[in-house]
Parts: sequence; structure tokens; C-alpha cells
Amino acid sequence: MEAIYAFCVGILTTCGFFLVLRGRTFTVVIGLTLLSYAVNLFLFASGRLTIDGAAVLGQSTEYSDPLPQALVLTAIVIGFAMTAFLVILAMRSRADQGNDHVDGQVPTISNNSAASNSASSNKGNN
Amino acid sequence: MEFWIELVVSVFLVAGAVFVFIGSLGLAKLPDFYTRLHAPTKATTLGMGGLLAASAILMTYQQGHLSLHELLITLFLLITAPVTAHMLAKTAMHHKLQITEKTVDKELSKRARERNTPT
Amino acid sequence: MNLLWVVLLPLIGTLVPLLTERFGRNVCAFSVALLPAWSLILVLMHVGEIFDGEAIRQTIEWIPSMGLDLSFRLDGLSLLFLLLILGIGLLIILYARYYLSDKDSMGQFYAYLILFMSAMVGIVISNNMIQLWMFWELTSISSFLLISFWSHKPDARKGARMALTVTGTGGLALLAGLLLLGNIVGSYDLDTVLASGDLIRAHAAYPIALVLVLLGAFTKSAQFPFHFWLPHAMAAPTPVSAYLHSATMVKAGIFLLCRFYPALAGTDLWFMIVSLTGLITLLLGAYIALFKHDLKGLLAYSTISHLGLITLLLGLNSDLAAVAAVFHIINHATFKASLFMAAGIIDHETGSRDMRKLNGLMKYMPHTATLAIVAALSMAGVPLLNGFLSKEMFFAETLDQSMLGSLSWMIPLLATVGAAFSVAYSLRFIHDVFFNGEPIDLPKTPHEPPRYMKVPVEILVALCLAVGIFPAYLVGDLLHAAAFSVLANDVPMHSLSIWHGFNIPLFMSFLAMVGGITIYYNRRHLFEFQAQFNEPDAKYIFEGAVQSLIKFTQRIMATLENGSLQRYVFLMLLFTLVMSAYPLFELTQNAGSRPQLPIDGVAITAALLLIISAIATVIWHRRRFLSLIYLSVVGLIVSLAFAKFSAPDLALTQLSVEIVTIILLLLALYFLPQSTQKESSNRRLSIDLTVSALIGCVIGTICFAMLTTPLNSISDFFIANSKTGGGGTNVVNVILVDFRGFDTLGEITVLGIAALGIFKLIAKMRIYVPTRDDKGRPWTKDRHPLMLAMVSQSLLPLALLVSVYIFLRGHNLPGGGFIAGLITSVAIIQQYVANGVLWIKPRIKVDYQWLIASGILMATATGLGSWIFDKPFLSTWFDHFHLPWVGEFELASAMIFDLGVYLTVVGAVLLILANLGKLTTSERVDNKENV
Amino acid sequence: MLNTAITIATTLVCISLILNLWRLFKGPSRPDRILALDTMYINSIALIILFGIASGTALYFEAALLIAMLGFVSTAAMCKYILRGDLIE
Repeated sequence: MEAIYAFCVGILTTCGFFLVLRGRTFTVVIGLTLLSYAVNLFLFASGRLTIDGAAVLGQSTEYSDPLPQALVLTAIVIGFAMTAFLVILAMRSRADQGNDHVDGQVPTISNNSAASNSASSNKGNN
Repeated sequence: MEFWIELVVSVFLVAGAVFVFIGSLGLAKLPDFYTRLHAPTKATTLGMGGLLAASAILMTYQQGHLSLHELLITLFLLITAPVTAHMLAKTAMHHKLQITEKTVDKELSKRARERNTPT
Repeated sequence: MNLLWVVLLPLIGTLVPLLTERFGRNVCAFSVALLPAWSLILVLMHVGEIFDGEAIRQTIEWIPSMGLDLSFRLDGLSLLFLLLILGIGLLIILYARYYLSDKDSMGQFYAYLILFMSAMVGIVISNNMIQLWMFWELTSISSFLLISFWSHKPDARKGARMALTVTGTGGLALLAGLLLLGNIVGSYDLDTVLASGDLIRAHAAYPIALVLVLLGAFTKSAQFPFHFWLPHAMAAPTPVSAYLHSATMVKAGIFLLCRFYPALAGTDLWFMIVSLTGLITLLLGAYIALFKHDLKGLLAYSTISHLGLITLLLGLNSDLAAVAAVFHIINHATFKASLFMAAGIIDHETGSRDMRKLNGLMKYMPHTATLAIVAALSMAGVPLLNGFLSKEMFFAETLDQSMLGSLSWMIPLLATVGAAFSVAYSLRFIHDVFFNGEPIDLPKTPHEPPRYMKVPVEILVALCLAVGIFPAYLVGDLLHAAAFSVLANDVPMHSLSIWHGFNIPLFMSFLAMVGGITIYYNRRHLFEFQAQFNEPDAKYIFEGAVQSLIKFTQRIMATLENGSLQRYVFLMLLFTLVMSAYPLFELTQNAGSRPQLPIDGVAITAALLLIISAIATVIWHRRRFLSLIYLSVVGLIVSLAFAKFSAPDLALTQLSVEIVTIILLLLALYFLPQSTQKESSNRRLSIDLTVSALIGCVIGTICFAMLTTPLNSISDFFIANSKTGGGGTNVVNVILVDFRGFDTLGEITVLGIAALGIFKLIAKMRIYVPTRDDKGRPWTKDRHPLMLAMVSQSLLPLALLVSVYIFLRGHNLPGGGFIAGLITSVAIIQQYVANGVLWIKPRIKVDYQWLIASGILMATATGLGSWIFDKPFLSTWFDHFHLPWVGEFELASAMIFDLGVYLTVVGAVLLILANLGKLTTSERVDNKENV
Repeated sequence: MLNTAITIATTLVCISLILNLWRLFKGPSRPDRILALDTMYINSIALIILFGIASGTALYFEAALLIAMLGFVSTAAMCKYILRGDLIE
């Protein structure tokens, strides 16, 4: 079970980082969301895995570690706030710069499709 | 626990699970969206009812008092399933999804679509 | 008395001129002189003890835990230098008062000067190597400020930068050397280090330490090949040159050599490096000085050559030589300072320093001329002047060394040649400037300076004479004490008398005289000879080096920091990978001893779903809506995992947050491109994939290792005290609202701040609203489908009921403020979706900022409330009550805190989502219809 | 007998989850995918209930309840997105 868990965490991390490395803000946000899933699972894992051991007194014989759970719980909520902030920033840059590339302008080296895309978004913006 | 309770619960469980499975199977197998729409929203909901009934009986028996969660969940599902189906149907109409040949009364859908299409 | 004050008084004095500047020049100068004079008196009060060979020590604990404390010591050498620094410093203060013009900011100048003075004082009385180094660097910085005092002159700026670069680099080398020494000895205490000279010399690292320390010393005292900064530092105002470049700063290097003489000297390596460097510097400086047309340039090079002389003496590894060196330190300081001041006066009164123009000033300023001539003769080493004595000793020392084996005779010869050149340039200084016809088109008609401007020169010249005639009476004890502390053992017999009878040194100085005169009279040929090769100007070389360095740096920046966030993230990631992967290589086997859980089918299915949908999110990341759907699957599975591994609270939170996130992303996606073309090249993709995959492997490995190692957690405490201390059975919630309540308070504050920030960001955002979807279909007219609207309205009370229920049970069963808040806000958002803003507006009147504020306030108030019962912040109170019908129930102050959390969460989420949603309401064209 | 029933039910539900994922892949249209997602939500409710029955605790029903609520919300939101573009107007 542990192996599967760790493997999933690894996969989530990989996907998250790969998406974070992409050039478009929305994709980066999605990547960060995946990444925060991975991080939460990782933090949660620091309390080890237990089944039927919810940390509610009187409900089970041996309890899972409640401390990481509390930490992760707040981490999830804060993670949402962070994601929201990023999303708004992305929209703001789209509104101000006319495209949604993380660098503010679509790199010229990229192929013409990207250029046309940015052109369309420019047309859209004004 | 007494045999008959266990029996009832097990029956409900298996029956519900089977219905849930049928729903998903339909979702996977049926030819076009409109037919697929039926499977989860009907069969699966029914199956859920079965499962929830099973768990309700069991919990009531174990805890000695009526357990309300299941009722609540059932209520939610029963209320929301039709709406979900409705919304999905609307989107399908909006996307003008194709319908299979064997569908009876295509005119209905055509008319509905005409009524629906923005002018 | 307090040695600390000796350094502290001048340091405080740095502020004095800034305060007293407005009261006029005299007051300013006088007030500035006060504190240094005071500390000079403090020093003089101890001359007696020092002359008896004692050393006064004092240690003030600073950070005893780290073994850092301020420690000072006053011995003969320190005394000598203190007298030079403070004494000449006072004269300079007086001199500068007349030198500075009204345009110069006097207070600033004095402030820098006094800062430098205190730094020097700090160097010479430090008894701790690190402390010494700090003052050392302080001198570099303050001298930079002084040299660049006329910052409008490019020369001044360039010269200052050069000086700072050279001496600063040397300072770093010195730091390395000192650390090395401290390592060898095991202490940074100077006494200990000096006492353990044999240990150091025997140590393997001795050569390195020696070279590093010498680098520091040589750069500071302008030894070859680092001499080039000194002439360029002459762009400074003359008082600065007179102070820094004769008596103090350049002498700091010499001081270092003397100070570490007991610890480092006495080896062949020391001899080779120090004496040869000294010899070369001596000759080079003397030779170049002859050809300088600039007065101060000449003096600068002569300073270089005299410093070389002192270095050479120190390098000879003989006690008498050390004595001679110390003696020459005194003499050089006196006559060179006076010469610089004289040059300054000439510059001040004639407006020129070019010796081709300055001629026959004797009849314009006889007084100054006489003083300058005497000082110059002392520089030349004429009998009856102090220069003569130390030069005699120098010759004597060069004779009785046999370090170069059969070539040892060269050293006295070269010494004589150097002396001859110094005679020559001294002659040139005298003859060219004061005689030799009439001045040629000077800016001003020369005349005597103000009376008191000459006083410092007079005092110094008087000293030159007096020391030259009665050396033993005046400086005997001082010299003895200083030499004693340099040698750290008995000082050999030396007689400070003018006449030692006819001996070789006398003959050598006679030769030097004759040679010097001949050189000077045939200088034409020499000048022509010199004119052939144009000596490379160090400034251009240095500036070129600096420029190329800057270019190099710019190139690096251009590659590393090209303004592409994508690239930065990649580099950061790479770094993280390296840093986190490295320790894993030590990890022999990553599976720990903790028994692992059995694998069941559900887990496999869930893992399958998770992995597939995560990868699908990546694969279709350009079709954004699709990847969003896959993302929500991932979120669902993650929350299922939380539920499975017995963390119901997490499952609930994850679920609600996931839905909220999806709604948020949907809202945003409406304004963003629905899909983008392939942008990055396959190579780029594969590189990124590799890196992120590697990181994934690393993280996975760490996670597995962590999962399989036995757990020792502090949570038993929480579990034990949750019921008794926090009054709740849901330990997670009790931790949140009670044990770690303070953290939670911080969290919700952050949440609120983020929400407000977003609110401000959204405000007045003008953004493009698409009128058709990505396939070009127009949107449907039906804005609020009836069924959805009705059912949502009917579901709202149910949802709110659920959230209240979740909130109330939170303390004892899974649930709590966070989750309840999320549920409530989702329920309300559903109303927004189903019925629209216009429907909500009249129904929800409270605005969400207020919700956030009241929530945080409530939470804080709960915390503060516990102060009333003088308990620590955020300690909970709870009790059980009995009500008919309801039965036993519990009230806890934690519940109010949780309510605060609830309100904050609701406020934040709604503030974000609702405002994001409202963005378009005014802009939709078809908005007016069928409202 | 109960355990066998639970095992059978769980297996069936797992299979149906995988079927849903398959539909989610296959598409072809957006409504199909949304429908698949919605079904996934419901099936996971089933999973949680079975888990609760198996472990005999009532702690996980809230999770099921929440999924029932929120699954509906997200489905509705996605439909609204397809129909109107922006959710809140």
C-alpha cells in the first residue's frame, strides 16, 4: 500500500511540475493545483498510513496521527487562497498585456500558431 | 447479528451494486449521448438507493437509533439527479449532438432543437 | 582607565563635525579636535607603564556564548602608532581648516577623517584578530570616502575605486589568512597567536597563511606590484594624502608586519618574500619618483619607496633591522607628513602642482620654503636630521645579512642606489620648486599661506630636527618599547647617536649623496632615456580590467536572468532536484522497518484512476476545459484517499475546496483562451519531462522512505489531552482551534488578506468577454434554467442545515469551522450560478469584507478573552450543560473561535468568487433582456 | 455472508468507476465527459458507503453527503459553463 501511495505522490509531483514549466498561466495554475495535491498527500504521509483509525476519541482502538492532518487541513484552505490569487493575477495580466503567457509576451521563437493565437487574443482584448 | 438482518442488508447491497454497475455499463456501452444519459441518472440512482437502504438498516441496527445520514444522502440524490440530467440534456441540445438512427420520433427532438436554437 | 574609550571617543567624534559645522569653520575645527585630543591624553597617561615594558590589556564581553568579545591591548608598538595617528591627526585637523575652501563641506570631510582615525586606532589597539580585521576594512571604506571627497572629479572617483578595490581585495586575503592562523593556533586572541610563533611556523599551512597575510599588508602599504593605487589616490585633498599616505593608512600594512613579526617572521620564506618585495619597491619607487612632474606624484612614489625600505628591513629577520624599521616608521611619518602639507600649501597658494611651472618660490614664500627644504633634506637623509639616522641603521643592517649567500653584497649596493635616487628626487623637489628661475604662468601669484596653516608643518619639521640631533633623549624610550613589543623579547643593543665614527654605513650614505647629486645634474639624459618608453598608466589597465569584468558579469546575467519566468522556474527546479537528490545517495535501503499495509483492490483502482487522470490532465493541458475535468477527478480521488486513510476531516475539506477550485477555474477560464496551440519544441518538452520526472522519483522515494520508517510523534500528547484539555473528541479540530489555535488565527488572517488582495485586483479590470464559445456557437439565451434555479433554491436551506450541523459537531466529530464555511459558501455560490447576481443582491445584504473582518475579530477576541481570566492567549474554556429535550451538551470558547474561522472562510470564498462572477454582469450584451 | 456481499459490491463499484473513466476518455462530446464525471461522483459515494459499512463506523457519511451535494454543484457549474460561458451573471 505504501508503495502505491508513494508512487501516486511521485506521479502527481511529476505532472504538477511539468505543467508548471509550461508557458501559459492557466496551465501553470492547473500544475500548481496538482502540485498542491501532491504536497498535501506528502505532508499527510508524514503521519503514516492507518486504516480505521480516525483520530476521533472513542471511535477506534489506535488512532492515526492527528497533527499532520490539522496541518494539511489548513494547508488545503491556504492553498485555495493562493490558487485564487494566481488565477486573478493571470486574468489581470491577460487583461493588461493581451495574452496569457507567463512572460507577458508570447516568445517570438515559437511557431506561427502561437503568434496567431496571441494576435487573436489581442484582437479580443481591445 | 441476526441472520435475517444480515440477509436483507446483503441483498440490498448486492442489488444496489448491480444497479450501479448497470448504470456505468450503460454509460460506457450505449450508442449516443441521449441514451447514455439515461443509464447513470436512473439506474445508478436506484442502485444508490439500494446501497443507502442497506447501510441505513445496518447502522440503525448497530447504533440502536435511526440513522439519518442515509436519508439525507438519498434525498439529495433524488432531488439532484433529475436536474443534472436536465442540464446535461440542455447542453447536448445546445451542442446539437447526433442521435442514433433507431431513435423513435426524431421530429420531437428536431422541433425541440428549433425551439432551442438562438435566432 | 578604559582602553575602549581610546577608540570610542574618536568614533563618537565622527558625529561632532556634522553638528558643529553650522557654527563656522573655527568652532567646527576646534570641536572636532577635542575628542581625539582627549583620547590622546588618555593614551599619554600610560606612557610610563608602557616604557617599563608592560602591556595594558582589557576585554569587554560582547557575545560570550560565541567567544566573541571586544579585547584591546596597548603596548609599545600600539603606543607608537597611536601617537602618530592621533598626534598627526590633530595637526591635520588644524591644517585642513585652512586648506578646505568654502565650497567643500567641512563637516563631511571631518566626519570622514575622524571615522578613518578611529578605524586606525582600532587597528593598532585590537587584541583580537577578527576585530583587527574589522577595523582594517573600516579604514579601507573610510579612505575610499576620503579619496573620493571631491566626487565631482573623475580622477578622484577612479582613484578611490582603485584604492578600495586593491585594499579591499587585500583585506579579504588578510581575513582568510587570519582565519587560517586562528585555526592553526585554536584562538583568535592576538596574545595567544603571537605567543605561539613556533607552532605556527612549524605548521603545514604556514606558507599559505603567511602569503595571505602578506597580501593584506602589501596591498595596504602599496608594495610592488600593488603600488599603483597610491599615486592615483593623490587625487584626494592634500590633508588626506598627508594623513593617509604618509603616516597612517599605508603604515597599517607595516603595522601588520610588525604586529605579526613574532608569529610569522624568522623563516627563509618570510625573508624571500618580504625583503625582496621591499627591495624592488624601494628601487622602483625611488626611480619613478624622479620623473614625476606632479609634486604629490613625486611624494607618492617616494612614499612607496620608503615603505619598501621599511618592508625590506622587516624582511631581514634581524632584530636590529626591526629596530631600524620601527625607527624609520617614526621618521618617515614626520618628514613625509610635513612635505605633503608643504606641497598642499604650495598647491593652495599657487594653484598648481606642476614642477615644470613651479619655480623659484623661495622669494615668494620663504618661510614655507625653508620648512619644506628641511623636511626634504631629512627625506634625502642628510646628517643632523632624523632621516639620516634611520638610513644609517638601514645601511648597517643591509651589510650584516648573508641571506642571499654569495650574492648578499648586492643588497647594500642596491640599497645605496635607492638612496642615491631618493637624494636625487629630494634635490629635485628642493631645487625645481624653490629655485631654478622664475615661476611660469601660475594661476595665482604665490604668497605665504595663513599663519596657522604653517603651524603643523613647523611642529613636524621641528621634530625632524630635534630627533635628528637628540635622538636618544626624544625617541629612545619610545623606540625601545615599540621594538620590544615587535620582537617580543629583549631589544638588542643599539645606539641612537649621530656619530658612530667612520664606518661603512657612513661611507655608503656619502656615496648616496654624491650619486644623488650627480644623478640630479645629469637628469636631462635620464629624462630623455625615460621618455623612450611610456610607462603604462595603471589607471587605464585597471579600468580596463574592471570594465571587462563588468561585461563578463553582464553576459552571465544575460544568460541566467533573461526575464523569462519559465526559465527561472526551470533553473530553480533543477537546483532543487540536485539538492534533494544528493542526500538520497547516502540512503542505502529506502524501505524502513515499519510493517506495511496490505494492498486491496479498491486501492489499486483508486491509484489507477488517480494516475491515469493526472497524466490525462497533462496530456490534454492545451484543451483546458478537458484538463479541468480530469483535474476534478484527481481531486475526487485524493479526497477518497484521505477518507480511506482515516482522515475524515481532510476528506471533507479536500472535497469542498476542490469544488470551489473548479468553480474558480471555470470562472477564470471564461476570460482566457479555451485552447492553445503547441508552443514548446519537442526537445524542450522532453527536457522538462525528464526533469520533472526525476523530481517525481525523488519525492516518491522520500515519501516511501518516510512512510516505511517507524513513527515517533508528539501527537500522543494531543490525543491524551484532547478531551480533558480541549473538551473535544475530534482531535484534529481540537488541535486547530485549541492546541495550535494561534496558527489557525494566522491562517485565517492570511486567507482574509489574500481575499482582499484579490478583491482589489479584480476592481476595475477591463477584460475581453467572448460572445461565442470556442467552437463559434453563440451562447444560449436561457440564462437561468428554470429547473436548476428552483431546485437550487429548494436545496439552499438543506445545504445550510448540513453546514450548521457539520459546524456544531465539529468539536467532537469530523467537521468544524473550515469545512462548514466551505459548504456554506458553496451553497451560496450555487445560488449565484443558478439564479444570478441580480437575484442574490436583494437577498444577501451583508458585504463579504465585513464578514472576513468580523470573523478575524471574533477569533482574536476569543483569544484575548482568556486574558480576562488571566490565562495565556487562546486558552479554551468549556463546560457541560443539561437542557431538557436536547440533553447533555457542551459549550466551549473554542466554538466561538471556530465561528470566527467559519465567518472568515465564508467571507473570503464568497468575496473571491462572487466578485469574479460579477465582473461580467454589467457587460453582457443580452443582460437587459428577460431579467 | 455480509462480507461476501460487501466484497462483491465493492468490486462492482470499482469496475463501474473504471468504466466511467473509460467514458471520460472516449468522450466524444463535452456533455459525455461531464456525465461521466457526475457518475464518477455518485459511484464514489457508493464506495464510501461500502467502506463505512465494512469498517462499521458512521464517520464517513458526511463525506458521502458532501459528494452528493458538491457533485451536483460542479456538474451544474460545468453545464452552465458550456451553455453560457460564465457561471455567475
